[in-house]
Amino acid sequence: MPPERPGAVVRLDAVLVPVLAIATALALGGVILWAAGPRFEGSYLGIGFVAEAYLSLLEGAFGSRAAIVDTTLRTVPYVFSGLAVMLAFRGGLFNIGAEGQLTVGALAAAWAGFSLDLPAIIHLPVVLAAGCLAGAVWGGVAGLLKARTGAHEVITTIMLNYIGGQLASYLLNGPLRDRSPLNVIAQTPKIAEGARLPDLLPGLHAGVLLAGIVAMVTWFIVWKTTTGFELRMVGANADAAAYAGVNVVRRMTWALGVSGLLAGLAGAVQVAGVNYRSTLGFNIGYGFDSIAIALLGRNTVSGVVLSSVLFAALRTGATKLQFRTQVSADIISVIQALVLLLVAAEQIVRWLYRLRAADAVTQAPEDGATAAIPPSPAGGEG
Amino acid sequence: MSPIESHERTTTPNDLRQSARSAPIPSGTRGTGDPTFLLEARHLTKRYGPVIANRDVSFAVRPGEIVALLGENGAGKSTLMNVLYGMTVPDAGELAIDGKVVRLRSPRDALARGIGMVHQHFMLVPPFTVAENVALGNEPSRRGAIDIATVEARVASLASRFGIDVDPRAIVRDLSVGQQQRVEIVKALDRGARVLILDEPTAVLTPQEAEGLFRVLRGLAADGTAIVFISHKLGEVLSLAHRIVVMRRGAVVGEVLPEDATAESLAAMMVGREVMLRVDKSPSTPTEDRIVVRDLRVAGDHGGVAVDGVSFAVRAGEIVGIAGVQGNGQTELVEAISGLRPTAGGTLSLVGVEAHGLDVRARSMAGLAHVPEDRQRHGLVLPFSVADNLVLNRYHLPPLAQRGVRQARAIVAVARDLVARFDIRTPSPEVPVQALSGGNKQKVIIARELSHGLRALVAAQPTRGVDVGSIEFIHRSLVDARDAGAAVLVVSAELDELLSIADRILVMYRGRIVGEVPGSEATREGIGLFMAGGGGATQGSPPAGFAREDDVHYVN
Amino acid sequence: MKSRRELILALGAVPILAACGGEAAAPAKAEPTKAPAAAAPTTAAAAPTKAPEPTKAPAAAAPTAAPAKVLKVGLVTDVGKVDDKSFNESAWNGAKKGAADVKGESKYVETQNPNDYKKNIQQFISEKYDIIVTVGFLLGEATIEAAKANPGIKFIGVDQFQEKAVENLAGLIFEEDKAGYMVGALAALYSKAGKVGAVLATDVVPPVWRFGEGFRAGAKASKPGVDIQIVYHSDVGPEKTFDDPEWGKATALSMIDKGVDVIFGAGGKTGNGALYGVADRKDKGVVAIGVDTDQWNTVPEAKAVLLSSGMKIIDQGVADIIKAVSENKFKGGNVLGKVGLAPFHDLDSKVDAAVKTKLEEIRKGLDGGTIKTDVKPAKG
Amino acid sequence: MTRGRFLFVLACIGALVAAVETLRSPDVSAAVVAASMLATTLRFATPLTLGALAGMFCERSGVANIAIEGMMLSAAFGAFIVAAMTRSLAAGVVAGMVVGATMALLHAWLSVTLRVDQIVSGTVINIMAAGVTGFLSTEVVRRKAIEGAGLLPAWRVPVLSDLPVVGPIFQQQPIAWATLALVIGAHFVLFRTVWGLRVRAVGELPRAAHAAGISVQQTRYAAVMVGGAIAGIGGAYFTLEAVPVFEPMMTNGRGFIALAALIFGGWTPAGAWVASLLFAAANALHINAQQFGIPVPSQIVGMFPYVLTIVILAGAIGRVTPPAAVGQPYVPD
Repeated sequence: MPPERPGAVVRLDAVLVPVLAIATALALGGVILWAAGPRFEGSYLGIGFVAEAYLSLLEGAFGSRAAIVDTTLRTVPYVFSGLAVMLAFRGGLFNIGAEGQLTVGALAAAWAGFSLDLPAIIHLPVVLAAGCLAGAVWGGVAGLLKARTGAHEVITTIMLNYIGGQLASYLLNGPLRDRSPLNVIAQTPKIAEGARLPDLLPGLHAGVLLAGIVAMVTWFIVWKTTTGFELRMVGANADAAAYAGVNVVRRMTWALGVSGLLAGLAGAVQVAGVNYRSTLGFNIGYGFDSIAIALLGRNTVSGVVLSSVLFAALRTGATKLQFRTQVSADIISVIQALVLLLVAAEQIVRWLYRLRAADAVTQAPEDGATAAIPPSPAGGEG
Repeated sequence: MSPIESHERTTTPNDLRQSARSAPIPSGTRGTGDPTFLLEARHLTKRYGPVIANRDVSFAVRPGEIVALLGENGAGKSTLMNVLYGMTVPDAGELAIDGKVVRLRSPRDALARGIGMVHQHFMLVPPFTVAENVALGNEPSRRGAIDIATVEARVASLASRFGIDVDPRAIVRDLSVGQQQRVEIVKALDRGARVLILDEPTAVLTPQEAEGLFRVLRGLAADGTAIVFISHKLGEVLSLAHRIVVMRRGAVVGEVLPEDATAESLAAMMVGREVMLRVDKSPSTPTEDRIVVRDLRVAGDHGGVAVDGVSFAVRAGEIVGIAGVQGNGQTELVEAISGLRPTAGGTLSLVGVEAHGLDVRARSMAGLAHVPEDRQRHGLVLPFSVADNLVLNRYHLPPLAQRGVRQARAIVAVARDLVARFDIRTPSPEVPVQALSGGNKQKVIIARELSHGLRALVAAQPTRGVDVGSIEFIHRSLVDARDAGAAVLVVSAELDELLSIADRILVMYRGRIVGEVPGSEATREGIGLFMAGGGGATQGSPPAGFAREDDVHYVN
Repeated sequence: MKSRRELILALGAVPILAACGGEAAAPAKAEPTKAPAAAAPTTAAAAPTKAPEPTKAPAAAAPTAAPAKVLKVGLVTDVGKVDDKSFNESAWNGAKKGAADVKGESKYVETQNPNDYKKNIQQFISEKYDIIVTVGFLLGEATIEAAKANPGIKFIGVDQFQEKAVENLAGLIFEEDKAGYMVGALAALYSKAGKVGAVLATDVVPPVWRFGEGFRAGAKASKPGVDIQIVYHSDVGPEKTFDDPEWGKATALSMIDKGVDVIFGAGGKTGNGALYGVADRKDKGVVAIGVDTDQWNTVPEAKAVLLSSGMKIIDQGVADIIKAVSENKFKGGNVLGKVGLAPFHDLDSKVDAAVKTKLEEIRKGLDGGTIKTDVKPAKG
Repeated sequence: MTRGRFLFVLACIGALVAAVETLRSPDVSAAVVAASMLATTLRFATPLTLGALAGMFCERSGVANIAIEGMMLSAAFGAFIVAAMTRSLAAGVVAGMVVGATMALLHAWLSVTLRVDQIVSGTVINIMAAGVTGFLSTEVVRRKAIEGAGLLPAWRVPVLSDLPVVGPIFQQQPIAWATLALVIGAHFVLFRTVWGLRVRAVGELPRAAHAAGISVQQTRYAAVMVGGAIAGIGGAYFTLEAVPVFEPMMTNGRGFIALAALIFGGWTPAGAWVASLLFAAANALHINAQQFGIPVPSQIVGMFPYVLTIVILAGAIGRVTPPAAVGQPYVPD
């Protein structure tokens, strides 16, 4: 088990490995692009094609003001859902259910946005709170089941994703559907003007600010408060936490509940800042992406934020890459999978680059004492 | 012993037993190359990071010989044994079987060469039957399917031959600890073990069960099996072994024949100096009741009653020890008192307050401290810093936290103070506690628990796996806590520990208190009788029907 | 290419293409513009002779437009691929053809996630494309928004009905209910067992629902008492409902087990699955009807059992609008595309003349407004 | 699977059939409906059962597998493309198994050798399978205009398949038959063979298996790869038995329903099969009810397997116990 507070050497290492993982994944992606490109036409080797592909990816993500705005907008929900997964990880829990929590969060936020008639100053907070609450319930159910019955949260959150999808399908075709005769889509009506996030800059809603604030608050809670201390204690050694007087049942439920809250907030911010409504099928793919983001970010807040930017940039730039090269945008998923693979199995990266392993604190097994503490799901480097 | 013979013996182990040897056991030697050695370790060294677990260890055993490997917890016995069994590959040195150097890369290699092992933590798959467990790794099959009937027959035959009572079709999960140990022995014999290594086999047994085990082992030895018996209990080593090898701090420090040794001389070899048997302390002056248990009942992990109507009181200013073989309900009792485990009946009051409904935190706030039995699992959060571990029970209180926000400066200040007061050897309070040695880890716990508003203390196995220096320090701390007016309840499997520090000793057997002895009058023998469920001459009477129950399980 | 010729030849023989214009059945009151010249109702007489060989088409189109610069046509798919054998593919074919006809160039971007609609459209805007085709009603909102913000660019929204006409946006819409009605009529008239079935993607998606309910209405009207089995794949979300051929096949087989002998498969790959299912039981004399395009061309595995397809002529509709742009005849608003039945191909001989006559009557009735499908634009 | 849960399942299936029977239209005989529902159920159950068996071998050895979906999807693609290239369906099935086993090898390498968290490893495989098959189906299948090699022909049981009503049940395609054989085979392998005993031991208490001379790593590799090969057959089902094409994401979440079936069935082959049948029967009911014009709450049908799995996990209808060591990498020493 790696120490929580790494020394300076390890900290450098914690940055180096993800960076090398990303570089390696991009290199491998380049090989795939090269293979898919027009490499055998005349003397053309196709290297230029790969370069063009990546340049267009970069340009698509950061090449213009609009591109930067788009990348930023995409970063926002990733930050929330990535933090959601990270927070659960810190509590030793694996939240695969960000997608379902995000879905119900969006539903609740949209409902609060179109059905309530409130003054603007409280309507927006109510909308966001509704999303948080719904997400918290969806995550909290898994937490409660884990804490009370031992039902593994990985399984229950997967199942809750599907149940959330069906719930959305039911609500968006039934009670919450936009009944205007012109609407033919399974979606809610648009939310009230007062319930929308204001724009900071043209096209860039205030959710960006919120994401920054929430990231800082999350950092503060996890690392500076007693609650966060309990969370990390439960994550590192639930038995010791119970012994130290932590109510483990409550803390686990809390962890998945707050994790769900953050994911629900992601959904609510998309509703209040981007779509202004909840539409069936708009929340696909966040679940697995957020796991990748949390892992790539080493379960640290700053890591999550940076990884979110990376994933958002990949997704944003994909359009231009596809447009320029007419290569399937699935290449982005391949690159993401490679990044995740190399971050998760960092031995590969270390082996590739001959990095010295972080000084693992090894110790002799003590007679009579079984150090049979199962590893926490995520490598818990600070 | 020629290689061919050795091969044959490996495949048909019973040959050897049938030609049971009765030759006198040759006297011990640490020299190498003796052709009569069945298994020999030469100059083994094994390191774990900076820790040297085995340093140039040489060790050997002959057929039909019972060799005891004696040493304290942490002396390197388990590492040596793991090397002998192929579970650990040594950094240096070699193993020889029948005089030939072998490399054991896995237990499979060891088993193939006739080395069997009974682990302290049983290697039995709970949902499997006895026969399936015995078969595992050496399964006979017929037309693709396991021929379990053959294994059942083999188990039955081995069992009857060595007087071991096991039902081959029983599910292991349902067996008692003693029975499971027998399954382990049968398993090893079934694999054709010529060398049987037993790791602390009596730790989980009553003295009577242990005596039964010894009979089995003597029978096996008479039959030609070489037995390596790992223990830190002097008495059983003296009574059982033909030869005693003593280890200390990873190295072999001596080798003696039992007839040349006394308990005192062995102890001196083990610890490197005379053991201070009694902690220097004044007579206790108990005052009011702090921990009062009345007719307490607690459920065990797998249903069943672990604590079955226990009543006692611990007063301020005294140390009460609870003796007993592990697994007689002590763990559950301690967990019930500390609030980790719900009670199933009876009452419990702490510091004058009815504890029912109070959670761990509330009890802790009321002044109850708890040194847990398993410090790795319960006592410490290994990846956290020493400082965080030193405040694990008070992190939420001012000045360590203000309105839910932790105060780093205050935490470090407290930590520095405790590190100094309790002589915790750590480079800084910021390093992860997992970097510390076992004794220093335990000191972290002791420091944390004894350093604040202490009114009652429950300490379970407070010195397990701790070096001698730390043991003295810990014992001193417990007595000091008593003298400062705390009620101290010490649960220990080490009788000597209780004899040296407790003012009163209660003995637990099968979930009940079966005897109480004042510390000053206690003897090993008297308490040992209680521990075995036998009536005591001093006081108290055995629970009704204990004798009958006792003999239901094992027929030796 | 071969397909088009055959299609049109067949139309000559069996003029059952319902090219519905005018006020007939637009979902709401807005007035659809008539499809531009080339999209005018194909008549029995005109079609075979005028059908241009596509290879020659550019030559014919060039003199009319002769644009100074190359017209750039961009297409954004709905979630899916341009080779989906369904509406994305059809629209892409139309865009390619339309661009080729006017010597322009065409490019596509495949959408991977609904959140990318805006961005993918934006890609073509920033590359200064002249015409942007967006496929699928889910892109409607994003397309309107983009059109309003970029008045200099012409937009074509396939399956996108517009409440208020946007000047530079042509919403190419189809009356799937009428196509479904004709399919239903064909199925009911053809069925010997008196049992017809439809295997559809989710009823949450309006065009699918209109196909299904049109099918019901058409079958019921043409042969009262016919057993109509309609099964929607609504138990999965919209992201999966079009991509589940295994389900489509199993559903078709379940219908065949119960004696259904004509099955309409509508709903992307899920509908294709139904065609595969029917092909699997071809020894039983069961036939299938495809959807969107003439699936005799796109699902070769089902050729032998494919009776017809309920078509939305997306490709021609898109190509025609592109042509209109090049000729400066573009007009915003709803443009009603043509729907109709594809030729019977291999099974032509098995369809009675009486059935063909009856279908032609129905086409005229739908066209002229004397037959109403009474299908609402969307469920609920 | 406990007796109580088994009876619960039987009751569910009975209720499903009864529901259709009572509400069906008068001109279709009850026997026809029952036979048709059974046929549909068996068909839907095939990939679920295969997926669940795949997960079972994996998890019984102590390696959690949430990557059944990814393994099946990549195998579906591999089977399709090899069959199309070689024009041999048998080669396609073999290729499916090889691809499935290869993905499993990756899973084993990551989670057994490198000790990457098993859930993370599964996530990697799922994301990678979706990306790679999507990419290749565009860049290879589309660009080279590859056409499928058709479908595996049905195998008919001589006399029974000609019976009027129940005939269709006895004319299943090879993978459907193989699935039934695999359920029995998996049960035999797991509970009656030496290897099965070792797999279970490694999944329950790996140090005991290690101490008994069994290589935990090798056993886990083998079990995970056997599971992967079975998932590969499940993948081949999609492209060689159900439909003659490959479509991106065509497994459509069935790997996760299979996971649910595995859990619901208590990690036993028979249980997983029964659970797969139950979940498949719910889908069959959904289809059949609509055929008879009965409105069905589709979302409820869609939720059914997932809700049931949560209920089971929470211990409401009997309790399931996962293999004790599942999810934990084995660190000898």
